[in-house]
Amino acid sequence: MKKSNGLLKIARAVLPYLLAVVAAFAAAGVFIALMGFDVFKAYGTILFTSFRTPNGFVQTLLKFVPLVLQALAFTIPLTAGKFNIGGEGQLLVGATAATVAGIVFAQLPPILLVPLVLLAGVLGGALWGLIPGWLLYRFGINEILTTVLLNFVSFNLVNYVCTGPLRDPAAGHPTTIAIGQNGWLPMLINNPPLHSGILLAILVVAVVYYAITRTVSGYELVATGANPRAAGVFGINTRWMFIASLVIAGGVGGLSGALEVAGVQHRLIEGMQHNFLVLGLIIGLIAKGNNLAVPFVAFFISVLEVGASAMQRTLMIPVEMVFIVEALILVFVLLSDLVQKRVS
Amino acid sequence: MNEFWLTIISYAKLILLTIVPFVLAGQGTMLGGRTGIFNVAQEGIMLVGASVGFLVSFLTGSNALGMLAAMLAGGLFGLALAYFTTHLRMDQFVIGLALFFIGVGLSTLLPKIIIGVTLTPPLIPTLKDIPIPGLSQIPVIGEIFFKQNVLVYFSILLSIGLWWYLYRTQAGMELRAVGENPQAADSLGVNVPRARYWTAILGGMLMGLAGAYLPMVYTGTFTENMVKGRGWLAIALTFFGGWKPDTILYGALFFALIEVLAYRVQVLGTAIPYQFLLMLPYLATILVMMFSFRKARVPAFLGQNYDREKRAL
Amino acid sequence: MNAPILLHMRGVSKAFGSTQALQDVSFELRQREIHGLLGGNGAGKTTLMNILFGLYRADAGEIFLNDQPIHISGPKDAITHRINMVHQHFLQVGSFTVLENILIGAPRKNRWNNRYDAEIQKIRTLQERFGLEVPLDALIEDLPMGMRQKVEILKALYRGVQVLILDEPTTNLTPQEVDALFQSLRVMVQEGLSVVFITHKLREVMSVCDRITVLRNGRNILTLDRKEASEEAFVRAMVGESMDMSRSVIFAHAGQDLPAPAPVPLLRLEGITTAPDEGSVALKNVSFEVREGEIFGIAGVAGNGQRELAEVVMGLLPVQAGQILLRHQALPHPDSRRGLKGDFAYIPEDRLHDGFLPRATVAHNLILGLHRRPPYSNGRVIDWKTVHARALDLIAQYNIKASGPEDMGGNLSGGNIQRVMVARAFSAAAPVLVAHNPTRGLDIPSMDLVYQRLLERKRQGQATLLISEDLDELMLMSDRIGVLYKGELLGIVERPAFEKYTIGQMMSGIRPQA
Amino acid sequence: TQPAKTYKLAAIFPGVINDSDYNTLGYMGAEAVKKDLGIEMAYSETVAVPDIDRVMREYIDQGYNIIWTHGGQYVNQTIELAKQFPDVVFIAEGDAKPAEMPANVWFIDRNFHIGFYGVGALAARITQTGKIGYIGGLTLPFSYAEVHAMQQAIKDSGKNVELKAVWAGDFNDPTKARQVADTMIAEGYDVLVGSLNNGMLGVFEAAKATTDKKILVTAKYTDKTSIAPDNYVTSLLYDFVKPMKDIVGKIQAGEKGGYYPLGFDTGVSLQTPFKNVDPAVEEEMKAVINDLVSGKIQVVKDTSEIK
Ligand SMILES: Nc1ncnc2c1ncn2[C@@H]1O[C@H](COP(=O)(O)OP(=O)(O)OP(=O)(O)O)[C@@H](O)[C@H]1O
Ligand SMILES: Nc1ncnc2c1ncn2[C@@H]1O[C@H](COP(=O)(O)OP(=O)(O)OP(=O)(O)O)[C@@H](O)[C@H]1O
Ligand SMILES: [Mg+2]
Ligand SMILES: [Mg+2]
Repeated sequence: MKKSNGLLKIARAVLPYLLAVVAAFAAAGVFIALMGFDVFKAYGTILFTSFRTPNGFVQTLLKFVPLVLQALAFTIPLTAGKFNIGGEGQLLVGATAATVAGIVFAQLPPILLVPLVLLAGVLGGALWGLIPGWLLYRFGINEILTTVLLNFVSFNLVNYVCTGPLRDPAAGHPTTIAIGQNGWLPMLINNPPLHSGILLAILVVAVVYYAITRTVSGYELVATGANPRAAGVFGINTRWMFIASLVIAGGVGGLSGALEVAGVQHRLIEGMQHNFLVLGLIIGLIAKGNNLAVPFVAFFISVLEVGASAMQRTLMIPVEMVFIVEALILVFVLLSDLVQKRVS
Repeated sequence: MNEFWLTIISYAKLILLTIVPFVLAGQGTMLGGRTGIFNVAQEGIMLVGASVGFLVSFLTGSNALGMLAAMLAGGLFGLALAYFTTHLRMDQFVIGLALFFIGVGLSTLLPKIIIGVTLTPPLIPTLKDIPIPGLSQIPVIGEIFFKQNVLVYFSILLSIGLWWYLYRTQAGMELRAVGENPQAADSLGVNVPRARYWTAILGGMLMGLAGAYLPMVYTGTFTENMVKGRGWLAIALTFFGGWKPDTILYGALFFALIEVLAYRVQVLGTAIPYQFLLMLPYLATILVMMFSFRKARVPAFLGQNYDREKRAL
Repeated sequence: MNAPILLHMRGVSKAFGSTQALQDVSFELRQREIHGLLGGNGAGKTTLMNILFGLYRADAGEIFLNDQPIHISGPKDAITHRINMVHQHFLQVGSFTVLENILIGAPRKNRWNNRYDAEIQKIRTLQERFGLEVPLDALIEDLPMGMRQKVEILKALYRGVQVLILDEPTTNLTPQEVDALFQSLRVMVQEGLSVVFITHKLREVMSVCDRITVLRNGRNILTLDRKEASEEAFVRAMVGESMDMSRSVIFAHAGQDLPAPAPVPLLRLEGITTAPDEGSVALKNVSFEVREGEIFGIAGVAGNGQRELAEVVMGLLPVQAGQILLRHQALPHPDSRRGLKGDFAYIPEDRLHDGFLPRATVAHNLILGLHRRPPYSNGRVIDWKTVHARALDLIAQYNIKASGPEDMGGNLSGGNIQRVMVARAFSAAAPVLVAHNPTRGLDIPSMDLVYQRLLERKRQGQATLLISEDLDELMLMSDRIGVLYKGELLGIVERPAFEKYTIGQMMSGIRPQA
Repeated sequence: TQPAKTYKLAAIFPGVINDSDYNTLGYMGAEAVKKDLGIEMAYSETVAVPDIDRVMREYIDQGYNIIWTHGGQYVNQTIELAKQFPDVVFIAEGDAKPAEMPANVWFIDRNFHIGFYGVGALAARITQTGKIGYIGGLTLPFSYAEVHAMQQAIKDSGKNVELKAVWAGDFNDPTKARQVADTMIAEGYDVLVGSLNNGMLGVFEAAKATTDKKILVTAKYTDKTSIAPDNYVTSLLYDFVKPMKDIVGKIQAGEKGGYYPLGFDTGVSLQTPFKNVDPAVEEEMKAVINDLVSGKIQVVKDTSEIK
């Protein structure tokens, strides 16, 4: 009895998502067909590339790591009612800090250097989250603006570091030299390469979920998001909650950067943030800020992303198509909310 | 005329050239905000405007049509925002972000589909300066203000017009009332949804035009992601412009000044690494907000949705 | 005098989600009459008139004006039929001037300028005719409530009205101001207007209205001529048979035989003075004490420092001078954590903004402020099992209409939200309770429940600071009543020396001559 | 000795193949290999830095055994992957021979600086105001090398002209490039040497928009006459057809790796005849170019920072 109820609950939660996904694919399918492509082949590629080959799957997991972290960097402050649009800035500054640490202390043994590199990344990102937090706390400046603007600052910062003393002369592109081998994340699989960062990412997901749903601070974060004024009247230091959530989010964003450095690139490269921010936002919004849903949505989006480039390669369908599918999914998920409201 | 004046003139012209996208997008944001609609999709809408504006004028060979198309595209985004927020009452930021994503995607998708692979860059003729007969003869002033392209004139006249409308007419007063307290306006027979729709749509159109400005004046072509954060800067500008047409214009001038000076410093040579000069517009924006943000009088209902039968929770 | 029927609403029904706000209600209004619309909270009074004014759309029902069926799809239509409404919560733009507020939406020949000379003339004449003096170029947000109400009436008159609806117009007025208002109402009726007068205060109705209609739970119970009816009849009609009067505090007039408080001061304010800043009244040298087992009432017209007083006691608002003592211990100040520490419980005035989490569950709401202490948590981790159990318990005790502890706050009704506030405050079992309008938005039975709980506290020797705009409530429950005027404590009266008009005088700033 | 195995080429481009610029050149190179050598070819556009490793592996999964990454941002990961797949051949691009070079990697060194000596020599001869502006994207080693090469050329020309290098911060932001160019024009620079990709379009627009004086512009990679006929002078033409055919040919012949420097002998050339330049200068330049090609002029590759 009870169990079936639980299942029913889950079904209720998942169904709208499925419908939204179907609707989005249908809508985009019309478009793709009009462009004169084979819709089914396209979707086949998009959905199954991740599962055809071991490499495909590993690559999906590798995408999943930064995406899930970027999504959390968005949803954690969202719990307190704040919008962090600065994930990529936090990723880049985190990556920068991690790289510098990894190069400067290249000689340290792995047991020290790996944690050091990751820690540096977390701190760098946290700093980049602290600035908007402080500007909000001290001057009440809208965090949406400051987080976005700091992204653009971070781009130039990366360019500076990549063309400065740490630059890699061989690459005709803003890139630093590699960090010390000892700073590279241990591999779970060597070929195709799966670095241990994924375990860390999953751990972070679990911790964030536990902290927000079970702890007192988590409760206060939720209360702050639900109504800051009331939370404040009843003793919760909401402005502190805002700062803390942005700093933690920054740390998570920074970690995503550090993992890219220590696990994949082994160096700072201009453009390494790619479109992680926007995908992170989409994931967070599709998950409606629910930290439990985030990892699942993130995995799904990773599948789409990996499938997308395969589709572009094999069918020559522009990748943007998939981006639009993702945006459509978001819109339809939002609409499904309304439908539910109307029905109940 | 001596060297000095020539330099002054050319920089003044550059500044006016630079304010346009900020003014257009800023006024568009302000307009929607005046009825409580907070559009955060500027970046996406401007990209679509740039993309569509370029494509249409490339295909038809007419910049006018291009700008029109850009405004239509932007208007559609404004309409969508108004519909989802005013009609379906969905969260403005979420919808805004969704529209931003769609805009980014479409802007690069469209040229790929429509133009495809060409081995010479698709180019459109950029807007020519239109000297105002008579006025343009005035020394210095004439050179600076009356030898500009049509959009420079338009953005300045637009700012003045909006100011007059909002603060010197009853219609404008009622519009502001909607953004301050829609229920009060509604209870006095003002059509709140209509106000929200048209301001959101017109706002979107202005953003679309702001985007089209880049290929039409600066580059003659569309390139991926060419708005490069100007949309977000426009929002910031609107805040420290205090959501007023006149101050937004001044704010834009300040922006442009920073940008132009940042480049000048680099050209004149300096020890500061250029990356830091390129950060200046963003840092200056934040700096200005530190002192202006609290004071900025934001429309009281900004970002909220009005439902006649729903009491504010 | 049976004047012809001007307006007739027939068979009006309206539902909001699950609540049936109105069920087949009919209502008729004669020419030149003041018609009282009486009923408890949530009875449907506002809804009915909002429908007449076009703010809400009726699910069923029709409206006749001079026997002509009319269709009202929005306030615009109502205004064109010269029907106008003064709302319970004034609908005004604070940052606009009085003039602008009056002219919003007013038809003009040329809407493309702002030269309002003609309009100003018209308003001036109206002001003289009905004695509604207000500075036209003042900003609304700078005006006291009484003034703002005049603006609201001016808005109606300016558009030319034959039916004027006033929704609980006396909430924010002193008894004196009330009399003045009633005066101008009579003038209006002589001038040929008809007035609908919404309230749940019986005495007011009896004093001005020609006829009275009573609503209860969205049905109209009866309509009577004032002359041919007794107070009891209306009370019955309002309350219904449902309620058991014998245990009732309200009808047992329990006030008289309350256990006298012990002479031991528990909470003490000494010379509290706060900084004046825009939008709030500064407290000026406020001193008083609340004793064990005492209910200390604070009377005053809304916006005379009540909110500030409550916030100072809760440690939210910093003070310029003075101190607060609990059991003779001076408390650190300001200290927003005061509630968290367990000595203070708080029912805020503005439940929606200051007390409630619409986007969190009922359970979340019920532990707000208690969430750091046992039994709900050990200070680090929340024990949701216990929370859930307690929540179920409270929902039952205070008959909060919700689908369960996991129900979203936003789905609750105002009254039920208030019940949550009350349940939370009482379950804290704190020695000191600051209760600001604790029964606002509650129907009479629930009101009674609150009063019973207050008396329980009293018996347990806890102290209560009861701040209320409802003088009847204060006189019923309090041992002593202090009157706030412009942030000053003008005086303290002791039961049984309560007398409505002397307190009313203090509320309007006249000091009692010692 | 064993029968020549069949090769499949996968080309990976950082941008869109229709940029009529660096990516288009790459695309034409890949096409040529396909047509002239009859080798199966597939390509991916706008591959972002984080995706490069994945895309290369996907191609290898599909049996492609020549992987060409057409951009400096890929060089490190290409070499990393080469170590893992010894029997796949990789073609990487950069501006200096990498420290380690697995046996199965062909490295294309783009040597931009050599051509820029010619550009510098030309610019020095055509400026009226004596102020030459170099507009780069980012301060990369090759950009510095280009500027130093121009300085060397200006010195050799014995002309007293000033060379100023500025950076748009992005090779592909025409708007920024336009604003930089506008500023330089305002400061009296009349010859603008562009070392940009999409950004170039902004420089041309700035020149076109200047009516009161004549602004001359040189570009890079492809013929850009059509963009600004009245301001365009020349372009440092690059070509990947010959290099790619050479390399793939060698691969087929069993040469799995090597170093392939680009130069005048591999299709790099200063586009002639120059536009908007008087014949006298054209003549002088012929000599310079001959000395360059013949190697009589040795261009120093100096990647030190520009003060
Ligand atoms: N906008 C609304 N949304 C949802 N429910 C509403 C709304 N307005 C009124 N209701 C419900 O309709 C019923 C009647 O409410 P109404 O405001 O008319 O009561 P009232 O008699 O005016 O009470 P009060 O004395 O508190 O003003 C109540 O249950 C109320 O909750
Ligand atoms: N802001 C709102 N938006 C939508 N529905 C609301 C809103 N407020 C209340 N409701 C719905 O209207 C119903 C009654 O709300 P309201 O607060 O007016 O009840 P009430 O009559 O004041 O409560 P009570 O009768 O217990 O005093 C509730 O069931 C609630 O679901
Ligand atoms: Mg109610
Ligand atoms: Mg009411």
